[in-house]
Amino acid sequence: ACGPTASTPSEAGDTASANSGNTSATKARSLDEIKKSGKIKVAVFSDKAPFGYVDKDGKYQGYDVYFAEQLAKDLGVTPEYTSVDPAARVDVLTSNKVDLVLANFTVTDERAEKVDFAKPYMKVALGVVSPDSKVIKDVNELKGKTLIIAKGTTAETYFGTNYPDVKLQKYDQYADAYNALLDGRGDAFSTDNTEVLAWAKANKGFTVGITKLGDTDTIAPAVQKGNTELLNFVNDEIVKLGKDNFFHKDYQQTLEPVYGDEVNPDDIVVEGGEL
Amino acid sequence: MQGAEILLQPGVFPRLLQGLWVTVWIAGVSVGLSVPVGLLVGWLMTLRNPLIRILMRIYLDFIRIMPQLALLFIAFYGFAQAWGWNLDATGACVLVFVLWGGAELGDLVRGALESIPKSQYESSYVLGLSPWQTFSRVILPQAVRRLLPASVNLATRIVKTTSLAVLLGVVEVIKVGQQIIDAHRFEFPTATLWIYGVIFFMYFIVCWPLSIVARRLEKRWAHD
Amino acid sequence: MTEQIIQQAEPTERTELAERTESTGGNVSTGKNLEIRHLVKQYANADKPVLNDITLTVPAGKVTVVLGPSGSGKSTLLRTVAGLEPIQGGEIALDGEVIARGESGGAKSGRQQRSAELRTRVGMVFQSYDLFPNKTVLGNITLAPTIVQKRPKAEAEREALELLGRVGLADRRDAWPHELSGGQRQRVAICRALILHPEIMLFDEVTAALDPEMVREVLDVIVELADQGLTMMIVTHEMAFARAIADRIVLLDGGHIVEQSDDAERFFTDPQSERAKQFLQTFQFKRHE
Amino acid sequence: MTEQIIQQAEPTERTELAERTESTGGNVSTGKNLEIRHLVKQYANADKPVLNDITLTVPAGKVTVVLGPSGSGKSTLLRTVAGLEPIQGGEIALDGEVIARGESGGAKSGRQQRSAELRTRVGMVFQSYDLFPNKTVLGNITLAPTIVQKRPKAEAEREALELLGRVGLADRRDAWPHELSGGQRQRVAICRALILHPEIMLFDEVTAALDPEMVREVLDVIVELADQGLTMMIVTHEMAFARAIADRIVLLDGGHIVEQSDDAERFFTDPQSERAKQFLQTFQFKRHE
Amino acid sequence: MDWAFITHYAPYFVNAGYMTVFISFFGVLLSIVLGLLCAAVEIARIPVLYQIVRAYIELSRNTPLLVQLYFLFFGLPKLGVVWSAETCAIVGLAFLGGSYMSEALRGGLEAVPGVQHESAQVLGFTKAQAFTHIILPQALSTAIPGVVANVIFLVKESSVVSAIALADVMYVTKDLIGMYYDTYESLTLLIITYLVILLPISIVGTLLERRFDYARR
Ligand SMILES: Nc1ncnc2c1ncn2[C@@H]1O[C@H](COP(=O)(O)OP(=O)(O)OP(=O)(O)O)[C@@H](O)[C@H]1O
Ligand SMILES: Nc1ncnc2c1ncn2[C@@H]1O[C@H](COP(=O)(O)OP(=O)(O)OP(=O)(O)O)[C@@H](O)[C@H]1O
Ligand SMILES: [Mg+2]
Ligand SMILES: [Mg+2]
Repeated sequence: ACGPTASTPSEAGDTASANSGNTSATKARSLDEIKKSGKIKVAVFSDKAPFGYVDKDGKYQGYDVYFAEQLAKDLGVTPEYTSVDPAARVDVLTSNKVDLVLANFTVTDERAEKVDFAKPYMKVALGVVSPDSKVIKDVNELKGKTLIIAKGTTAETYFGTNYPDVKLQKYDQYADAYNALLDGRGDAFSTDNTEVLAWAKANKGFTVGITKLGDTDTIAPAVQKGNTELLNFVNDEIVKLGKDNFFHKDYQQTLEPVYGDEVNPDDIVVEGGEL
Repeated sequence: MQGAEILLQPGVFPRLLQGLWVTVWIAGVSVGLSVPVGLLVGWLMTLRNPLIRILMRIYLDFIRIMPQLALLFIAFYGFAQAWGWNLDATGACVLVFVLWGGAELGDLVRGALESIPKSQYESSYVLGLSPWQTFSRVILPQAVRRLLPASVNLATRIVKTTSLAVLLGVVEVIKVGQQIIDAHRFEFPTATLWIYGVIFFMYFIVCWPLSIVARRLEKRWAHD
Repeated sequence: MTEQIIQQAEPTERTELAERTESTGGNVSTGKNLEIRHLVKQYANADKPVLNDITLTVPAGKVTVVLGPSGSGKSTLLRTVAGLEPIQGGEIALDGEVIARGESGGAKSGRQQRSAELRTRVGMVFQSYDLFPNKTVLGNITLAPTIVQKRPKAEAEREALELLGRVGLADRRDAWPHELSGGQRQRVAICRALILHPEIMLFDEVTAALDPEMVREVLDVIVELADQGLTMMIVTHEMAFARAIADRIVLLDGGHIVEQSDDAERFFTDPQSERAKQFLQTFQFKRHE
Repeated sequence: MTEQIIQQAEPTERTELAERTESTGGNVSTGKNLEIRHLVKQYANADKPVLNDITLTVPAGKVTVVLGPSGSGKSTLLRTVAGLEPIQGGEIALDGEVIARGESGGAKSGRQQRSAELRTRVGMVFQSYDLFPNKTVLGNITLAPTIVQKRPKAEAEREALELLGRVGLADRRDAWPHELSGGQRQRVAICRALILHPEIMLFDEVTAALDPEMVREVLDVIVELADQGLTMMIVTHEMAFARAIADRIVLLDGGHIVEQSDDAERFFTDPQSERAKQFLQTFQFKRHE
Repeated sequence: MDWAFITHYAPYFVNAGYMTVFISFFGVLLSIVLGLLCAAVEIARIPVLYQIVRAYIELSRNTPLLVQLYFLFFGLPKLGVVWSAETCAIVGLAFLGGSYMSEALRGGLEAVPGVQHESAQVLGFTKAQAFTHIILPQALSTAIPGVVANVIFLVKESSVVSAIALADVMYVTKDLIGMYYDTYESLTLLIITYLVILLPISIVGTLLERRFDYARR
């Protein structure tokens, strides 16, 4: 309980629980255990506005966080956030560092082998953003060019397998990747289209030349493999919340201020886990 | 200069300081735990037992030759898989820094103990001091003097190496900086320059006094 | 410096020092012999002994000087007496009491198992400056009396200051060893041994690492102790000093006693053995023109 | 060891060495005086000179021994002659040619500006072992003749081996300095200076850091050089050696010449000044019983 | 242990190893040059330069390489200076290593006893001759252990260049963990690659120390 706190007060207990806790427990916590502890540990992004980020006051915000708050409320506990890198999202579950990942986690076959995904609450395809001066409008234009991506994202696997001629420049964090694009270290940046759309809107001089690339993928919460109790709870929640159009509300709160009216919410939001 | 106002935004500095506190906390705990580990390792290394010698040699050489970042990865990703250790990023950092600091400090302790001239033991014997009196009154105080400057330098290195924690996702000063850069990227496009610059000097301000202390100690005790 | 030493050697002062050692219960000059009988010493990884069948009496109240070429075993002899080396044969007796006995199968390294009390009865000063660098001059001298002999600190300090006065270092009581010259350090080392009131003092080339003036400072202190009748065993290669101070001379070579003499002057002017003649010649020079 | 040195000193060998130095054009014993006139030396950060108005002749082919207590300026005197220290007054002349002249406003630190050729005419051996640790014995001796005097390497090596033979180290030609004893190192250092055929050799306490046996090895070599008439200026505190080797004695104290004498034996037995008497007494011991 | 994975991805580690070696090599080279310059300035006590060198050494020793790299890579472009990641990495390593190397080299030069200079002088050597034949070899001999330790230190430190998107060994490891989640295998390859790079350096360093340790015995 003497762990240090940075910008995120909710993380205060983390180190204590990790150091003193049952060190051999890679087995996920049951729903009861979570309830008893009064806290659910959720991995979110801390630098991927507007999905998961830390605002100017040091509070976690965003589309994913909005959902996490609701889940915790319905479970009768408080959420405890852990900041993750894209590449760490599987490991934080397998090593039981968190109960739940709500970090814009795109469902893929490889990932499904390692973790259990709940029903989707969002859908995306990849988008590519590039400077206005040299807009990339077709994926084939990328051949021989340098494409910035964040490690562990679907963009990485997609381009790695389908377009081996594209030179990938990989960063650990989204913030780094954006900065690299701003500084002209690559010709374009690709990640989920929602994300690049939001970013291009805020950054003058950049355009999303390719808005939809690859298959439409879904984004879903993930739990440790075999943690059916929690998985079922999350699934039930998604279905239940879908009935009140919860995710549209989430969209309005977190995404609309950024996207404005350029994007149709139904292109992004998935209600009740049904595409 | 343009963009520097970011540093004056409400919350920016306090949050950076909070982040710095995490850095200092990890370093402090690691250094604190390294001391007993280092003393133990140092003592083990002076033993004649060949098995202990070989084990200590391997431990020291492995820790020395692996980059600290690689060790962090091994602890963070590897231990969880191999033995099911549930270490969070902060725990992995502390574990690695203690193993590393313990090894380096152990070697310093060994060096200090072995550098005490034999004549010190012999005069103590002739004066009638018991082995324990010899160790506690004569050998240890001298060993500590020889040890201290290098140990303080080691602490500086541990503080610096704490920066790697960000690559495991620990929310320390650099990560906080990145969050701030991200949150202000529309108003302050040049935030990276200023925030990274400030972090650079924050590390400097933590480490520099330690370096000065080490140098003072070295000068003061150079004669024996 | 020279004057001060001469002054120290003045009759009044000498008497005073002699009085002190008696009054504080020191065992100086109370007729306690050191006897070494058939001593054999072999180092752990050596194929032959470095001391072989040494039989020798160090008479109480007298100065025995041990001479011999480098490697002849002088230091080893002193170290076995001090208990710093186990012996493999023979025995060493202090005032009739056997304090070390050799067993042919015994340990070849490590130190002898001696009680703290016994160890304080034999004092020793080494060639290397071996003061404890983490203690002041006073701290060095009072450490053993307070923690080994459990004497009150005040009393130990009083005696330490007295001893420091005798060797001309009263004003350096709070100095650190590194602030002293080599000669000063050796004089402090002598005080550190004397405060325990040893029955016998061993000196192993205590001036070998000193500048000539400092050699003088230290040897003058030893001469004074000799004048007071402290039993001493001295290894030195200062021939003039050896000649002046020795009551008894022992010449070692190759681990054997080659010659011993109760008439030190005669040893120097008319050595009996060929080896002794040869040895003494090493210290004489001749131009050939 | 002792035998070997004695053998070295045998007439036949001495003659040989003398021949060599002549045949190879050495300037040994060709009557070149060193003259020091009104020399003043003050260190940069000192408030008074350490050498004050020193006037002194070091006659060619003779051995001048400089004695004096610690800090009296002996080393400084040798260093000014060797060109290692600038002087602030007076002058130094070698064979009539002025090689150093003091200016009162002149540099107080750094070294004198001397040509390489002039520097090779004055040889010096120091107290500390100063062989080049990165060269073998042979490399140490041949480095200066080959790169300073530009002599052919083969010739330098031939002469180096000859010199090594004289000092009894022919078989150590390929050893590294750290593999040698202190005495051996100093003998190599002497060879290293001799190979340049200096007109005068300066020795500054070359045996102060040595064990007694090694002292003997080195001093024997110096005695032999003296026998061949090499001009030498020697600082030592081995009185027996000084007495045996000196043609001329100079006693320094506090930067002044207190006494000088062309009759070395007389200086030791019947010193003229009070200070000299006092100084010599330092080397005598007396028991008071 | 998934051997197929290991054999398939081993070549990636070979390439990554090249990157690590490439960055380290030039980083080390530059730091030695920088270190020599700084040591020279410090020993000669050249007025203004001396203060600058001292300030540089303090800054370089008391800040982490990662932060130095972030500053170079993300910060400098805001001042209009855009260096490639390779340049940033090499400059960063040199900036860090220069101070460490200068202390090792200065230690070596200062450890040469004064009497060595004096012997050289008395034997008639010029300053330049004395420096090349006598002083420098001894200084290097004393400095070798420190320099070798610094080389190993710098190669190890180079592992953080993955943070600025240089495909070194750490980068590939994190990549593979992030994409395929074969953590165990990736870490094994990571350890092997670093051992292959660093063990030879360490062994050569020990041999050099033995070969040139005449000045310290
Ligand atoms: N710890 C040791 N282990 C093995 N051999 C030793 C040890 N100490 C001394 N020796 C050997 O024992 C012999 C006698 O050594 P000692 O030191 O007693 O000689 P010394 O007469 O004191 O010589 P010096 O005049 O050089 O001091 C030497 O040959 C020496 O090498
Ligand atoms: N480089 C220096 N700078 C300032 N003072 C010095 C320097 N070298 C020597 N001195 C001082 O000059 C005086 C004479 O020193 P020097 O070394 O010539 O004496 P010495 O007769 O050789 O003594 P010793 O017998 O101890 O070698 C001493 O007081 C010494 O402290
Ligand atoms: Mg001895
Ligand atoms: Mg001198």
